[in-house]
Amino acid sequence: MSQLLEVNEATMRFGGLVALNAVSFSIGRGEVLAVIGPNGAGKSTLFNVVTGVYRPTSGHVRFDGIEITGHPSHQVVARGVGRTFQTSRLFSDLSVLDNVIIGMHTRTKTGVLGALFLPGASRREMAACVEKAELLLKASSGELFEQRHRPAGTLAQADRRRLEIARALASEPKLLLLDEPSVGMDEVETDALIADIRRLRTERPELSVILIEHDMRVVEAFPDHVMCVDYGSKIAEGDFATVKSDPRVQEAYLGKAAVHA
Amino acid sequence: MSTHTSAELPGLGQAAFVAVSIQLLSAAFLYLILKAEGGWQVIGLLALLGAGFYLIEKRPQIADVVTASFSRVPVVALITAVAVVLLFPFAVGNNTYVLHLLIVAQLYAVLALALNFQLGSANIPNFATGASYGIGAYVSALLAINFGLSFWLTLPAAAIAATLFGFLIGIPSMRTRDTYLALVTIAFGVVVQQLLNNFTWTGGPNGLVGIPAPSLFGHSFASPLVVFGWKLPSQANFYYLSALLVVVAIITAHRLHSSRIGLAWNALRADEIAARAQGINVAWFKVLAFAVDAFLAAFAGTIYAFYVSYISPDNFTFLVSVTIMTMVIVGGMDNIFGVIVGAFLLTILPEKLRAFSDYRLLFFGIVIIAFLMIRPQGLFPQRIRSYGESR
Amino acid sequence: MLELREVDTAYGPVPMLRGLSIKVQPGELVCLLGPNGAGKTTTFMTVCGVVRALRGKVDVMGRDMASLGTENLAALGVGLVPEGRRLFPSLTVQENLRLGYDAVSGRGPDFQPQLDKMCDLFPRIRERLRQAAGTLSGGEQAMVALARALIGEPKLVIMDEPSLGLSPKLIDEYFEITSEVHRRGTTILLIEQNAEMGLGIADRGYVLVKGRVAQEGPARELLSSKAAKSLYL
Amino acid sequence: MAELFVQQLVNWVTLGCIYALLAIGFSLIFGVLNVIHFSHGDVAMTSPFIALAAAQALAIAIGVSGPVWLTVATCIAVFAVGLIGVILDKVVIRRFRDAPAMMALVATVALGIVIRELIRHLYPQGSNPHAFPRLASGVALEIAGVQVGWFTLLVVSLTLVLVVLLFAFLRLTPLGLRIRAASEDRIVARMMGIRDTRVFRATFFVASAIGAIAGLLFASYAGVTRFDFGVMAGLLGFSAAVIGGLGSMPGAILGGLIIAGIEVLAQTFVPDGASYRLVFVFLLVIGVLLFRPEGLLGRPVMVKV
Repeated sequence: MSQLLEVNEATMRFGGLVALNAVSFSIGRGEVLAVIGPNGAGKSTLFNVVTGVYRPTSGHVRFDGIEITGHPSHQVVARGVGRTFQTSRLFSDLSVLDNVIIGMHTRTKTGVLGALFLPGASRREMAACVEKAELLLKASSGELFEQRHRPAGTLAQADRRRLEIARALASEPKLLLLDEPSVGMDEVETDALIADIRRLRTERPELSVILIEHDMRVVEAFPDHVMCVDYGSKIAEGDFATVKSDPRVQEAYLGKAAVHA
Repeated sequence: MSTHTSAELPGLGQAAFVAVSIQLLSAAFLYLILKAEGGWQVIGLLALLGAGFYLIEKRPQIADVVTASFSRVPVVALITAVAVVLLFPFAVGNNTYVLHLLIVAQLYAVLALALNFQLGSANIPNFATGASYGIGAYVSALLAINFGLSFWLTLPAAAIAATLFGFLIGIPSMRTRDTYLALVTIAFGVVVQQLLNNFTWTGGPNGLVGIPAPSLFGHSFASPLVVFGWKLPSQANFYYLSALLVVVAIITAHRLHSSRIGLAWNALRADEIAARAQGINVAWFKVLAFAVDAFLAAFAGTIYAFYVSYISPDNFTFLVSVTIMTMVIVGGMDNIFGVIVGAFLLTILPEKLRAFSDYRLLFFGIVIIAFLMIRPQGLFPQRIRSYGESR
Repeated sequence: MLELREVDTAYGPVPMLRGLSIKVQPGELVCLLGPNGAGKTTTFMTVCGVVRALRGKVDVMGRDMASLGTENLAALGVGLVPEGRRLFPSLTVQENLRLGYDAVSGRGPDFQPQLDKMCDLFPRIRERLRQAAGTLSGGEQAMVALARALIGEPKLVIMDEPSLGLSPKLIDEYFEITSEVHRRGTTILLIEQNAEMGLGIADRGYVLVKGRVAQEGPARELLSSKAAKSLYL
Repeated sequence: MAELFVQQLVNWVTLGCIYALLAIGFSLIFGVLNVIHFSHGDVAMTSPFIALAAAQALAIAIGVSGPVWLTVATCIAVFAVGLIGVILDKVVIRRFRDAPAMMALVATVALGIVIRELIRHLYPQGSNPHAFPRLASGVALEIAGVQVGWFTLLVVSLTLVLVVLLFAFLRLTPLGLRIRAASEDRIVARMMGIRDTRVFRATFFVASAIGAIAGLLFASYAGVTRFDFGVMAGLLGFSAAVIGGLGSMPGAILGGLIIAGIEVLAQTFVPDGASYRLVFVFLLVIGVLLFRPEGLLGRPVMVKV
């Protein structure tokens, strides 16, 4: 069976710095892959290579059977890759609802001429977007839905994260990339996040998710497929228990002495 | 930024009353300031305006009630607006100077709305709107003078030419940003203005003279307009024409703003990288903003050329572009109503400050700086989209 | 020498610190540990006065940071090593060090002897003095950043993730120097992700989770308690 | 042919030096504050007026005139313009440091209007052009049959001296070091005990004073000064700074020479080139920015994801 995303020997160099060193991995439909590794290990670079923000120095990215290496981001999104950012990047001066509707950009098609001369069609398109966006928000959290007319910049942290995920889902992705969704959350919020991702998995069994995480509680919740990178290279892969007990992983996180202590 | 609170909806009658009286008051204010002579009258009226804004700032509920009223009785508001615009020249009477001011203000309102697509919606600098305006004016004037083309045919031709120019100056926006992009647009503006100034077929610094007045159904726009026995000066023709253009510009702005195009522009204004991650082709939408800006500006240019029947490169300088930019910033970025108010205010004010004879430009400069320091969000800040909240 | 009491800070609407309290006594080497996103760099920026506390009190060298600007810290004898070194890339190494020296000792006369001292402490720096700091390797930059903080002989040094991006060998070297500086009497607050290295040289430690202290105690205890381990894996 | 060539070379060097001095101010201010001070050209062009006024005042007050006292008057002007720069920074420009680039740009354009209008109103008959004396006259030497005036030598040597002094100031003095540090990383500069306000004050003084010298030379070159010369001086100086790469001193000098070069080339080789010179200059600006958006010697801007 063909995988949804296959990354083959992806290498990314910035000047002399090797941010990614021949990393290969793949993820199938409906799977969750957790990527762990110390700070600066190259995890975010990996996302940027997959989503076309960077063109890898060498290596290939295949998505849904098509080579997408170096395709511009907006085309990658249109093919079905949604993402969130480590530092939440909402459109903070727009309403919550607008944020989600912008997420549907690749699923709508009115152009300038259409907007000007077929206002009815444009209005219907927007109305459909509003309806869909409201459903998405309702599904995400009633609290967020209630705040849908507020500027996104005024939301609390947990709601921001939910909104970012809802916005990514609005593009009807086949693959969702979450970059450290638990940053800045306390325990309660983190639990809610885990619940959110679980719910997402039952609602959309076909959706694949790649998760960059530092909070091991989140990783533990999705333990089947974990990959650890350090210094730009993949150093371990497998289920969480295997990766966790891998001496190289322990070393990467804790240093040599602690592992043998 | 206003957050949405639709707690208490005004009753129909109350809403209609508020909407109608607000519009009549605004029209009266406009009338007074247009008619004002002598500096103290102008200053008094400005103080009144300032007090109004202070009140709205202190009590935001007032603004909420007003907007709620307008959206409650849109038809009543629309009819009042149309009536005010149609009847205004009758109130002004034979004062051609006031009519002239109104025409210029309306053309600037169109220019400001054009620039607003870029500066307001997408936050892309453009110091070349004056050049697009000039290209519109020159293309239509040349076609009319040299080929005898009618005004109504030069209008689309000028728009197409300017749009192509818009695409051209938009291309660098894919690679440059902020300050650097601003300089590219300044450079384009200077190049266009200098070329108009130097080519012989554009009349060089002397410009083009003798642009024929348009006519419609046998009625020449150079002759007085007679309605039900009322005789209005010939300027009234252009007043109604430019008013019509403002309406077209508003509809264009509104339709784009409320479509996915406007949202995409807003998205790349807020965060370009996040916009790209939503599948927005950022480069294309930037170029598009330039093209739409130039397209609308060309219409204003054409009407201007046929109105004054004489154009020269001096009408389309860097300073004109800066003025348009200031109108958008002072009125309120990405707020259609605000931008129009900004255009009217900044067209009429310097004229009225002739009362201070020579000091008006100085005053103008100081007002702009003070404005940017005290109220950088503009008179009417952008609003959150509402999507027919009655549901 | 340094105390945070019940400090809250936020980046815009994102809360970063939630009632954080830590304390560094004169002569101590205190390690503040935590995973990514726990609020380590925010703590550093709050101590420096770059980020203002929304609630609570930040005292550095007996002064309240609420009224003390960042630019006044150095003169009180505080050396700072920000995250990612942040050298001035087009300035030479010597110029970077000069700024660090002037900052703490107010353009005193002893720059040259101090410079020699730093070159003895970090032998790699010596032949790089005239080179633009931006052209150095990551390891060398880390050393210069530390030297820049130390050269004015500050009483308190605050370091934010100095080991980030260094190779294991360099990390060892780096922490050895840090430990040495501490032994000579400098108070140090070391903000680190690397638990073993950080706690290995520290007197006391705090474990920072989600913007507040989850655990604190003598470094040895923390290291053996498995608490640090469970924090990451 | 050789004569023409040398003559144009002389023109190019003279003009290039003046533009370079203007560009340095733009670049310096941008480097430190990250703000485009669009009215820098207008600030610079106040200096001929202040010099004229100072010369007159000297003549009336102590009854002295002549070349020596003209020199004193120009020195007064340079110093005064430096102070004007500091005041403008404090009152207006600094407030736009953290505002969107667009706001700062429009505000300083408006500031330019204010400065020009102030000259017009405060200076007697300010709307009219005023003759400005050559700061040096006479023929200094002859190259290939072309007479090179003392003025050209003055411009070139003054530029060289100023550039050397500026470099020495930035490289060798503690204040220069602080300015360079603050322009690279403001937050860390503060951690190093560097006070923003002092750095800004020094930067504006130096940039405006150098601009003032450029303004004096420009007026002297043209033989005349007018209240609105600042617009073009500003546009050309800004363009030179951007072509060279904002924030880079060698870039500013290079940009000034390139812009002057295009102007001179257009005037020499293109029929009617004198009237098209600005077209060529700004087409070049567009071209450079298209292919090297960060300017010729600027550092590329990395967008962090």
